[in-house]
Amino acid sequence: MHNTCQTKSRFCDRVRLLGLDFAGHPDFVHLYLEPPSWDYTPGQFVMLRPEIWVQDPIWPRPFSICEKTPEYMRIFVQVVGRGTSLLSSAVPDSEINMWGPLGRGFRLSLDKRYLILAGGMGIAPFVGLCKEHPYPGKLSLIFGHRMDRSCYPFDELPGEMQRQSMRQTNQEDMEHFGRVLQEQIARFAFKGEILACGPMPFLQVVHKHVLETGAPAQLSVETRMACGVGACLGCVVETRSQGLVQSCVQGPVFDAGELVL
Amino acid sequence: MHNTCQTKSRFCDRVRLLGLDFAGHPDFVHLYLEPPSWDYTPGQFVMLRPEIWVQDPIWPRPFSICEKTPEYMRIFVQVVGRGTSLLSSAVPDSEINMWGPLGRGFRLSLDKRYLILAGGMGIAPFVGLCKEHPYPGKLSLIFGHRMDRSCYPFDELPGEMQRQSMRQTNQEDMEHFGRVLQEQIARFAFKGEILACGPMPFLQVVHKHVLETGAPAQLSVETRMACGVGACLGCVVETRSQGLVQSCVQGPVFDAGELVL
Amino acid sequence: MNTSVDLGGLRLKNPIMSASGTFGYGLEFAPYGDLQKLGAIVVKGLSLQPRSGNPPPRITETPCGMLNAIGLQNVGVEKFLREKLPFLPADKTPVIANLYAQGAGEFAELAAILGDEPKVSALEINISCPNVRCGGVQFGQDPEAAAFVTRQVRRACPDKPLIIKLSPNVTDIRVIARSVQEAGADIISLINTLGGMAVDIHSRKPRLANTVGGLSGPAVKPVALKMVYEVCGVVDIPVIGLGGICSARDALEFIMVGAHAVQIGTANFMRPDLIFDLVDELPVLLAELGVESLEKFRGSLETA
Amino acid sequence: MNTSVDLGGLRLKNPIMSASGTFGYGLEFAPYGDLQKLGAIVVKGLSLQPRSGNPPPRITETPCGMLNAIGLQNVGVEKFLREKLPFLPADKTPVIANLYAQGAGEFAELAAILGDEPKVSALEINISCPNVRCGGVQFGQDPEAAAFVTRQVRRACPDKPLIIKLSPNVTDIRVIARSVQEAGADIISLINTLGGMAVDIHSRKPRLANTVGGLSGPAVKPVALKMVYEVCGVVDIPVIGLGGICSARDALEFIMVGAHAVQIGTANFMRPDLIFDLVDELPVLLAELGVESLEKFRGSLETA
Ligand SMILES: Cc1cc2nc3c(=O)[nH]c(=O)nc-3n(C[C@H](O)[C@H](O)[C@H](O)COP(=O)(O)OP(=O)(O)OC[C@H]3O[C@@H](n4cnc5c(N)ncnc54)[C@H](O)[C@@H]3O)c2cc1C
Ligand SMILES: Cc1cc2nc3c(=O)[nH]c(=O)nc-3n(C[C@H](O)[C@H](O)[C@H](O)COP(=O)(O)OP(=O)(O)OC[C@H]3O[C@@H](n4cnc5c(N)ncnc54)[C@H](O)[C@@H]3O)c2cc1C
Ligand SMILES: Cc1cc2nc3c(=O)[nH]c(=O)nc-3n(C[C@H](O)[C@H](O)[C@H](O)COP(=O)(O)O)c2cc1C
Ligand SMILES: Cc1cc2nc3c(=O)[nH]c(=O)nc-3n(C[C@H](O)[C@H](O)[C@H](O)COP(=O)(O)O)c2cc1C
Ligand code: FES
Ligand code: FES
Repeated sequence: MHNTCQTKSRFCDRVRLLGLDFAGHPDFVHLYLEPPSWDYTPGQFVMLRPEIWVQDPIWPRPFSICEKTPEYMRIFVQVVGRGTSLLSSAVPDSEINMWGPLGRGFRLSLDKRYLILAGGMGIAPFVGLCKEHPYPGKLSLIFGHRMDRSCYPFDELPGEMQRQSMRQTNQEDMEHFGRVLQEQIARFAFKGEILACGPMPFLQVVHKHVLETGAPAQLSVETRMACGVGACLGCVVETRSQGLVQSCVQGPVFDAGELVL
Repeated sequence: MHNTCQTKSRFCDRVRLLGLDFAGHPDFVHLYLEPPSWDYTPGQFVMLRPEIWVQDPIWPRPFSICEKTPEYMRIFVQVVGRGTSLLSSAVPDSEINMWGPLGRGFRLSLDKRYLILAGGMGIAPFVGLCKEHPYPGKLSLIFGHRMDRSCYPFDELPGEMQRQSMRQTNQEDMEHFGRVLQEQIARFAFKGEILACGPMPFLQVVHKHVLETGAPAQLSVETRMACGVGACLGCVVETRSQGLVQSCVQGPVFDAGELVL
Repeated sequence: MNTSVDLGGLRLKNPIMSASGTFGYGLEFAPYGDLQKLGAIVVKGLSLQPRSGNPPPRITETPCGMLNAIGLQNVGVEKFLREKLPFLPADKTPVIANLYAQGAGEFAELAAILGDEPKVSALEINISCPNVRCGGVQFGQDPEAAAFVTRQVRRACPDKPLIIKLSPNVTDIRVIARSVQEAGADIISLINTLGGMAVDIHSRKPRLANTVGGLSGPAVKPVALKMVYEVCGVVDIPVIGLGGICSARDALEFIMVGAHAVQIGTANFMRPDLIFDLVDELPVLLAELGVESLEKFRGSLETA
Repeated sequence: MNTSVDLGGLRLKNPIMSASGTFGYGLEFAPYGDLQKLGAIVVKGLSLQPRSGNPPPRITETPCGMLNAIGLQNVGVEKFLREKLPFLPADKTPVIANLYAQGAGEFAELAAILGDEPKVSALEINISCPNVRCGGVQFGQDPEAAAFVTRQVRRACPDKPLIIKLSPNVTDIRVIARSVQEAGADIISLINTLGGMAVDIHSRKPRLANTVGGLSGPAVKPVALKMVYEVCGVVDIPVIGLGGICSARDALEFIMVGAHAVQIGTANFMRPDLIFDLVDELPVLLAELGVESLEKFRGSLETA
């Protein structure tokens, strides 16, 4: 690793950007970073802040750990604003401050069946999960997306999985997708556990239906984060038992029953 | 030109960075930009502000026009701070806002002899001047520099010129250089006109000696500039006849007799 | 899209104005765009006598902003009327004179001179410049003094719209705003610069010869937006918002919290044709937002 | 290089402290550096009872800065003493409690509780938080109220160094500073956040659920530096400077205008090990400047 601050800290590295890979669309990019020394649980995330940002933007940006191999750490980014735009035009070999693995990932047991519900960029944390799972046959995925499927790392998921993708380009599609989610959640219900990640409106639909059916589910939520380490209190979400809690520490993955969305 | 705002303005272009050429040292770089439609007088300058700067740094940066050909406009930059550092790591094909030609350049007549005194980056405005001069034999140059001569565009100046370069690496060298300047100014005095550009301590030495001898001289001064167009009143220098005047409009080249340094 | 606005007697074809001191006398920007496009041109602060301002260095860059201590260098009102005003397209775009004086009497004298000038559409009174030791900031930081100056100027120039420009360096901007409204201001503009300072640890000197200066640019936008929002909530007269505006989006933010118009200051230094582009971009952005008129958008912020 | 400082009874091994609310209870940063390296640890503002704070969104980014309206969410003083303080290296690095209350009586009650705790080295009184409607900002904006709170806390906790943290949202910070010095403050820290606001023209909503918030980060550094400079000129007690400090250079700027120590706030979010690096970089930079001791550098600004 180019430069690591292991002596003074467990988790903060200045890593080199090995390369960028655009998924056929300028707004979707895979960042390949020098792999850190630590291991992670799918659903955990890192904070990234390129050295070159100096003082603007001031905050780092949180990203799910998409995949980690001995060669690289991969982050899948959609350009939505200034920070992601700057990241997508980062220069190979430039240095990025990265700290992690942050938060709580998905609690998994290898003998359980999982129904994975991913909306758009919500697919990111499941890439490593599915590819590293020893029995991908136990995993089913329903993937809703707005842009062409080729923008997302869908096709690289193990063929043994049961995978279904659906594109939503308008309100009608969204409603249809909502019904599919409802049906599938009801059908799967207690056969295993549901894992979900995606934008808030998507999560709210999933949340509603898992609570209705009582199906066990873990949901990963996205909030605005300044620090990622539990210090700024900016990233709070409402929980049933503890009120407002920092999702960077107690989340981003929560039991559906705990969350108030 | 990639994108020009000629319809709405005479002088502000968004030009493409054609390429960068490091002069064998990471702190000295030649920027090659799409050539603008206008012509210029040596000593005039442009303001540069890359699109990617967004809001920080807030100001553009002033640079002498080093050379202009039908293929490119060339700016010679020394990295001294944040803005020049960002410019030196700009990506080819990126877009830079450029306005100019700004200020007053050197008043030249082709039949006159000139003694050019350049300190460090003060060589920049003289590159085009010397290379385009039809009778370079009429030009003499004394060039003082701190870094290795190869960092500067000295060797590319026309061979017909009388050129002398001297390196200063310590206080003693500086004092010696000061004496050389004094001698040369006294010797040249009324044979033609003196043109000078360089850092303030250098200009102050030149100024002192040209005033002493009464030799006609034009000096180019550098001041902090925010706008380059005469609006911010930040760049003022003191003159004998008009008090504080904007050097971006009335300068950067002034008659030595006018300046209070 | 109709983007015209009526600021209590001062009609603008669009809400984009230049901010005083950042647009020279207007003419400096003529090579970069058509001055007639602008909603209004506010010129550099004018005083009775020419002023040479503070010694340099007068400006320094700060994170997302800048400090200035120009000290109100200007050609003086006479020379402005003789050498600058005749060349401005005053019949097409309102020209607004920004006034600086060291006392209420001097303000009144200036206002009387400019009030007689048909090519000047309105007066903006700078009671908030922090860069002049005597006068200046005191007026803007005390509600009584601000009201006093306002009344004097009002009396000296009863016929032209009167803009009072407020200082953000106060505990409660609403108190000052109400005070100048009661004293007869037609329009309020805010914010002027925030007091600030920068130093160089190598030379051990301040970065401005004047030691302290005024902070402007994007860095101050959140402060400006809050103050404009607060003032719009307590006065009935139109408010002009400024402070860090760099884009059509920024401009609409100020209008959404209640401003009638906006001024572009430090952003003019980022690119001399930026203000002209904003005039074009504003209606496009409004259309994108699905807004029918500027009027409808103004003050449309929804708070809980 | 000796970088230790004596803040009127509070001795620090170096002048780098964390700023309240940006460093959690300190423990959050333990994975990223050695807490014992720091000059002092100032923890998140504590209140008598636990507080759940404001609804989200509570933070938003601004040019070179951020706005927050956390609303002083904290575990309450009891839980802090029980669950956080025992795990901090209080014998190696002073732990400073930051106090928030809605009235002077409550402040005194809190001060009495924390004053009895040997592992707390000093109290910092936040009379300047703009995010709580009742109490908070009023104390910090009025010299009488600020003095009143200071006296109450002083009486309740006579034995520990007392830091009063000032609000920048005032017309003249010097008046408040002098007032709290006279009322018995041992140390003054400033600045807290500047009042600010951000809005979203698409949703037409404020970017913070609380509508307004506090601005911090590099954007406010020039404002902070000026106020620290001004306060150092009028008080005799040590001053802790903060506001936008991101580097050793920034820290030395505050010390050069007169501060004894500095706090690192928003910059902790840029990189969780930044504050630890600053502790190492400070003496290196001082040596580069040819300075023999921090003491000699303090207040060494040369003005005309
Ligand atoms: C735990 C976690 C994991 C994430 N994983 C990924 C990932 O794997 N890939 C990916 O592309 N994105 C991911 N995100 C979202 C990503 O952090 C934001 O898209 C990014 O911070 C936006 O930065 P920006 O500067 O481009 O946008 P900005 O200019 O800051 O904002 C643009 C828009 O995005 C919204 N936004 C900004 N930050 C966030 C945020 N933290 N969460 C939600 N919305 C935000 C803003 O409100 C605004 O509407 C994740 C977020 C979290 C909290
Ligand atoms: C008319 C004119 C022509 C110039 N021509 C050239 C040129 O051809 N090539 C070249 O490399 N440089 C030239 N300069 C200087 C160049 O503009 C500065 O080096 C540059 O603006 C520094 O920007 P920065 O962000 O890197 O430095 P900053 O971080 O802003 O400052 C670093 C140091 O440079 C000083 N500085 C900053 N701006 C200026 C300025 N405008 N003038 C003098 N000192 C400054 C600062 O005080 C500081 O000490 C010229 C300046 C002027 C006014
Ligand atoms: C260089 C400079 C000069 C200024 N001169 C004046 C002035 O003469 N009169 C005045 O009322 N305001 C003056 N101002 C303040 C601006 O008009 C404006 O209120 C302030 O800069 C905030 O807006 P901005 O952030 O958009 O620049 C000046 C500002 C700058 C940067
Ligand atoms: C998220 C956040 C929370 C804060 N909470 C507190 C607090 O609880 N008590 C307090 O006195 N100041 C609090 N502050 C103010 C900081 O301590 C500091 O005064 C301010 O942010 C300016 O410094 P900076 O620019 O270095 O951040 C908070 C600031 C931020 C950004
Ligand atoms: S992101 Fe700062 S507490 Fe969670
Ligand atoms: S740089 Fe603005 S007036 Fe000269």
